Amino acid sequence: MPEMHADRRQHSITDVFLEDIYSIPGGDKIKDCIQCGTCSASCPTSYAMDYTPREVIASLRAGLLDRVLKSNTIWLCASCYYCTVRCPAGVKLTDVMYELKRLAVEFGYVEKRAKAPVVSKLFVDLVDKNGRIAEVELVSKFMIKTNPLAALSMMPRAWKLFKRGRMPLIPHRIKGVEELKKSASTIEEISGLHAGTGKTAEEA
Amino acid sequence: MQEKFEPKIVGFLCRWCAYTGADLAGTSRIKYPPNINPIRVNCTGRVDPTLVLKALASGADGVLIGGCHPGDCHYTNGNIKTLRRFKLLQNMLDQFGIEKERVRLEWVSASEGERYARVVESMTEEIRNLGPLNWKRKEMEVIA
Amino acid sequence: METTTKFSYYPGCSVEGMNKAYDKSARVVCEALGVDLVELNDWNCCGASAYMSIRELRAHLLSARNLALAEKEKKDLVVVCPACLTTLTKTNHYIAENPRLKKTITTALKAANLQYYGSVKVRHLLEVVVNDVGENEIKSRIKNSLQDLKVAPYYGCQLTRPFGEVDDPEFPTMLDKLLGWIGAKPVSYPLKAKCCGGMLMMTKEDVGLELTKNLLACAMENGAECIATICPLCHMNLEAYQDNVNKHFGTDFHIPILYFTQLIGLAFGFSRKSLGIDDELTPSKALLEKHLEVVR
Amino acid sequence: MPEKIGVYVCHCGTNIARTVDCKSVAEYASHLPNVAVARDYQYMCSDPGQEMIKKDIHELGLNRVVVASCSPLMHESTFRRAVSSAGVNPFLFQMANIREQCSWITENRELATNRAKAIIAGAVTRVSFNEPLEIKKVPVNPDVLIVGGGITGIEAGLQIADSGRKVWLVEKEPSIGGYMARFDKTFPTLDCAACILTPKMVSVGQHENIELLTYSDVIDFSGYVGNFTAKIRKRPRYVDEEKCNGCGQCEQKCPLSVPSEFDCNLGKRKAIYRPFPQAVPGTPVIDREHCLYFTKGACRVCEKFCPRGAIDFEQKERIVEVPVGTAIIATGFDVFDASRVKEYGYGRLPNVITSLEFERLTHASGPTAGKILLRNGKPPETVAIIHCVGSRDHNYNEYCSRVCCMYSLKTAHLVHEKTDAKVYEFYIDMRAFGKGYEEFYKRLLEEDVTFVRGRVAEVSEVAQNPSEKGKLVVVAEDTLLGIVRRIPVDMVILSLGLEPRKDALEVAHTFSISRSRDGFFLEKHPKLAPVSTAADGIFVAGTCQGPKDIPDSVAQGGAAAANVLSLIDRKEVELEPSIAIIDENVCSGCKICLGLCPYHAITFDEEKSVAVLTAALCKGCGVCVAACPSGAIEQQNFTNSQLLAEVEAVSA
Repeated sequence: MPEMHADRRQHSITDVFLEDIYSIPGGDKIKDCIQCGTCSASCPTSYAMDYTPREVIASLRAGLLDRVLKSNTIWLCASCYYCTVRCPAGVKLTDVMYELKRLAVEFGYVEKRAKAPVVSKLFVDLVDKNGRIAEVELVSKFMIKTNPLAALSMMPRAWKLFKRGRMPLIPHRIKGVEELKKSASTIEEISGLHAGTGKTAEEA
Repeated sequence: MQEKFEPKIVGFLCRWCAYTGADLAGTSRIKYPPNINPIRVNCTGRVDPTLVLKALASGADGVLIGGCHPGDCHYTNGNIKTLRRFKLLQNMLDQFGIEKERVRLEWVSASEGERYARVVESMTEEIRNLGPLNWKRKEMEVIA
Repeated sequence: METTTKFSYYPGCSVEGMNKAYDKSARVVCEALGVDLVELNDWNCCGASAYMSIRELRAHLLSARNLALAEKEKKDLVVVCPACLTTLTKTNHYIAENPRLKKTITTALKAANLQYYGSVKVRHLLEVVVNDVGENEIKSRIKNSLQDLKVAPYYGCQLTRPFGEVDDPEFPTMLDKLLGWIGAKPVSYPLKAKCCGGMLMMTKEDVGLELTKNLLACAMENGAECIATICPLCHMNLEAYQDNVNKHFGTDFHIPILYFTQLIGLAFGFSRKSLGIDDELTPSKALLEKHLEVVR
Repeated sequence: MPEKIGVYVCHCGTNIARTVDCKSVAEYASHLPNVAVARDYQYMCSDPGQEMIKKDIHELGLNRVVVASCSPLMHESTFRRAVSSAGVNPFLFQMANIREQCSWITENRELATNRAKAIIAGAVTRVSFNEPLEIKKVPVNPDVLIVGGGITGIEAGLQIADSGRKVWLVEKEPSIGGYMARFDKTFPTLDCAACILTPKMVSVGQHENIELLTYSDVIDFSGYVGNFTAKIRKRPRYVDEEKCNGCGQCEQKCPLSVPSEFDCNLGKRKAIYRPFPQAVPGTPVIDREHCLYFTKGACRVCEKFCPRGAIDFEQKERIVEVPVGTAIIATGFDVFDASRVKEYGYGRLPNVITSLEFERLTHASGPTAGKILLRNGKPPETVAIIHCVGSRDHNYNEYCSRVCCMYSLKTAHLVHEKTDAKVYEFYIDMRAFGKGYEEFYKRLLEEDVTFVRGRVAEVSEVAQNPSEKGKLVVVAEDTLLGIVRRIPVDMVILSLGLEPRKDALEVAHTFSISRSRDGFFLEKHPKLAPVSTAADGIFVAGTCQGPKDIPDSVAQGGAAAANVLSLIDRKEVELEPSIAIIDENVCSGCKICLGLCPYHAITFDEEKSVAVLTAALCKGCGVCVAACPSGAIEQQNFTNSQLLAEVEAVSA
């Protein structure tokens, strides 16, 4: 496959997707899909998906990746890996879902208040800031961003957890956080402006 | 522009496994670098070190010995005898100052066309990186 | 005979935060078993699924930093969170299989004066306890057998999937075995390795509740009195969301959820407090008093 | 006589000419030493091509020939014959492979052309050193060994025996019949398997030209085409086959019942038993592992009741050595072990059964006398049939097992016919390629079987609603609708794929044949020599070569028989002349070669203190040649001078 242009937007979303997915070990197995539906029927959440996991690959083949990136399908994947272990063609479908999530964010396919992307982005920010994640901080910021009113309904459980010492409020920051940032910026340099960094459209 | 170095590899292939596997690669139209000159023998057991050294002394940059997988030899265990001899051969090459990557012993079954192609491909690349072997010293001519 | 096996220990963010009891009980039990857990100095987030969903290379970097730190210690790296297990193992595999990825990560680590050669083995504590410590050692320390307490072993997803290196990805048996050793009666139920919903409980609550409800119902129908967990996230969903499940589906679940380390600790005679059992939202005291000789 | 070499470069249509510049290659060859003529031509293997060589031999006085074309495995013998008919010894011919290992492997015309030149230079240089050789002919032993008494081995055996040749038929089990004897009906005609098989079995048992060795296996096979020796181990039956008349008294009286392997352990048999009533031979065997006399030291009831005194507890294993000229391997297949697919619940969920178990259930003489019943003895109201279990799956076997689609249809038909059950069939792709198969599929569509296109993800016992309570829930995506369906059923039948026999590797070693990547035995050519192997005189037939149905297995059995008979009728075979020769004037008597020869072809003459070769035993591996420190051993047609010349030329 020819090298990708530094600006991935020069390419079709299908090409960008394939470039990324083939770079995962065993990623090219996606070509072997026989559309048997084992993934869909193994998936605990496919019942709630706009498109079943099998239809994700069918859409890709039909040049209709757009509709998948806009759909709720990718954000319903809970990473249980049933599809991956059972797939008779060896397609690493969970990795495919991760890749689609990244592309959806990178290419601006997600709505601003869509919960799953928001929590993922928050997660990344907090980890980048501290080197670790503090769940309490994550959850509270998430609630404020998505649905401040619903936060109230969480209060009873939060209070119970707090009483039991399960709500540590001060996040831990690792000592090597600055070093880690250096490593991270090295990665950004190597991989180019957008490639695989997951910078969102706005950020870029 | 400097011309790309095309390594010359001599392949001693046993007729039952590696040669048939190499044929299968062709029949299946699997592509690999055309840098290998196959020489068919009945069994890798026939390949004595003189033949390998002769190839290197005559201008080959590498030698591939291709036989059946252990346990699959048509002549019971000729390939195992080759394996033992191969270790000695490697020591010999070492003494001559020849990189041991230039001579490979590989097991390729009659059904492993793809594998044969990949072996030749990786070997060609490896030798391309090593560069040409200019090894025509006097003592060598004596041995071969 | 007193032997100790040393491991590097990676608690993971979740255990450091809302699931301290897991960490606490793991340390107590390991000490008793002569398994020396040395916490990995300055470890960072493993780059778990939420991170991986946004940034691929940097998720691998996060994992690789931990692996590089662990490599210096020259010991196997033990985790208690299966998600950390999968994330770290995945990076291990992918670096080994993809030279380009390896080069990128190596260069990035170098910027932080780190190096990773790929030699660290990542293991889940359950597997260490079952395979390295073993039946005899565990049985010999039992002071307070669980006396036929009916426990549903819950494996969740990522202990065995996708890699399947430690147990069967469909029907694992490791925890069943362990529960038997400490006197409990492992409940056989078909959903033991199914998904609890994971992070969906935050982002898509109705789906998360559905999956968790199915698990609770199936364990109960098969006679479970409590559920043993090996994952902080599963634990959270099964335990802290039982109320929500009941509200959402009109059910009436009150089933205690205990970490496998807490159950071992109880069998070894440790107090509930020292194992963090007091922190739970669904009380287990009454149940434990029914089965254990001494409940402290 | 000065060497006059003719070089012929074949275009092979465009197969070679597309990437190799044949004209310039011929031009290059014409300047090589001793080359008298070099030509290129469209198809060298065609009659005009061969005629061209013959004409040049006559007119130009060529005494050596090189043809640069395809692999020697394809046409070496063709050209050897051609030069021979023009009076040149066939071993003064050398083939250069510029197709399989040159023109087909690259798109780079320049590199391919250069490579072809080097290969031809090697062959031209070598051919100067070639020596005329005489091909030795040896008589073919007309007796034939057939390994495996399934339908394939039976067919081959009867064909050969009917021609008046002697057949040694070796079967591992107590009876011949193989898997077909366990089937109820056969697709697509639905004729009863036993009705068409048992007459053939009886013929085998009674045939004067067939020596049937059941409960036996081949433990060693040595020699060469036309003259093999098979060493056969005959396990003790503890019943004298000569005396026994198959009355069955012993079976009736035996007090011990154990699960019947023939019935997939669904039914019982006795410790002395015939696997099924029509077994051939009709002599029972005593199962040593269970028999009370062998395990506890007392009983011998069978002995007491046998009217012929045929029971013989003292019987011992016998080794029979049989000289044969040819062999047919027809060892068949194993079914896939369904318990490996844990999510389908076989072995855990009682009403999940295999297709083979179904065959026994529906068989009139099976454990339920042909009734299709659940474990609780009730007939099922809904049945699911799952295709491709263990096939088309990178976790198990990548290949398609070829028979499952059709036998699944047959299963559906039988369920339909014998019960009122609603039948669901879950398939990935419906493969109905044989004669009458598509019509059979259509028939099943008309019989109202519900076909769901989707591979089943799991069979679950967890009910999510009242209609699923107490049922097996089959979960699959209906891929034509894009929705996941949960279908509650009473019985699940897993359509098992076919696998190589567990001992296939051992058998391959015994007979020096190869296996393909999937583990089945490797044929010489997938299209043009489907029942031959790389080992002359040894043939493969039926499912040991790859999954196939009964018609194809029978066809292959017949094909193998024809191959064998053709060999026998030739009366003689030519031996590979590339054997070793020892120059006793040079031999130093170091004995290194003695230990290396795998065929004990080299002995030591103590008097002369030299090694001596028995030519008939030598197979021409050349191991001794490479090892001889004094260079006293040469290999005909692979002499040191031939190989060194070729090496030097291709390396230059």
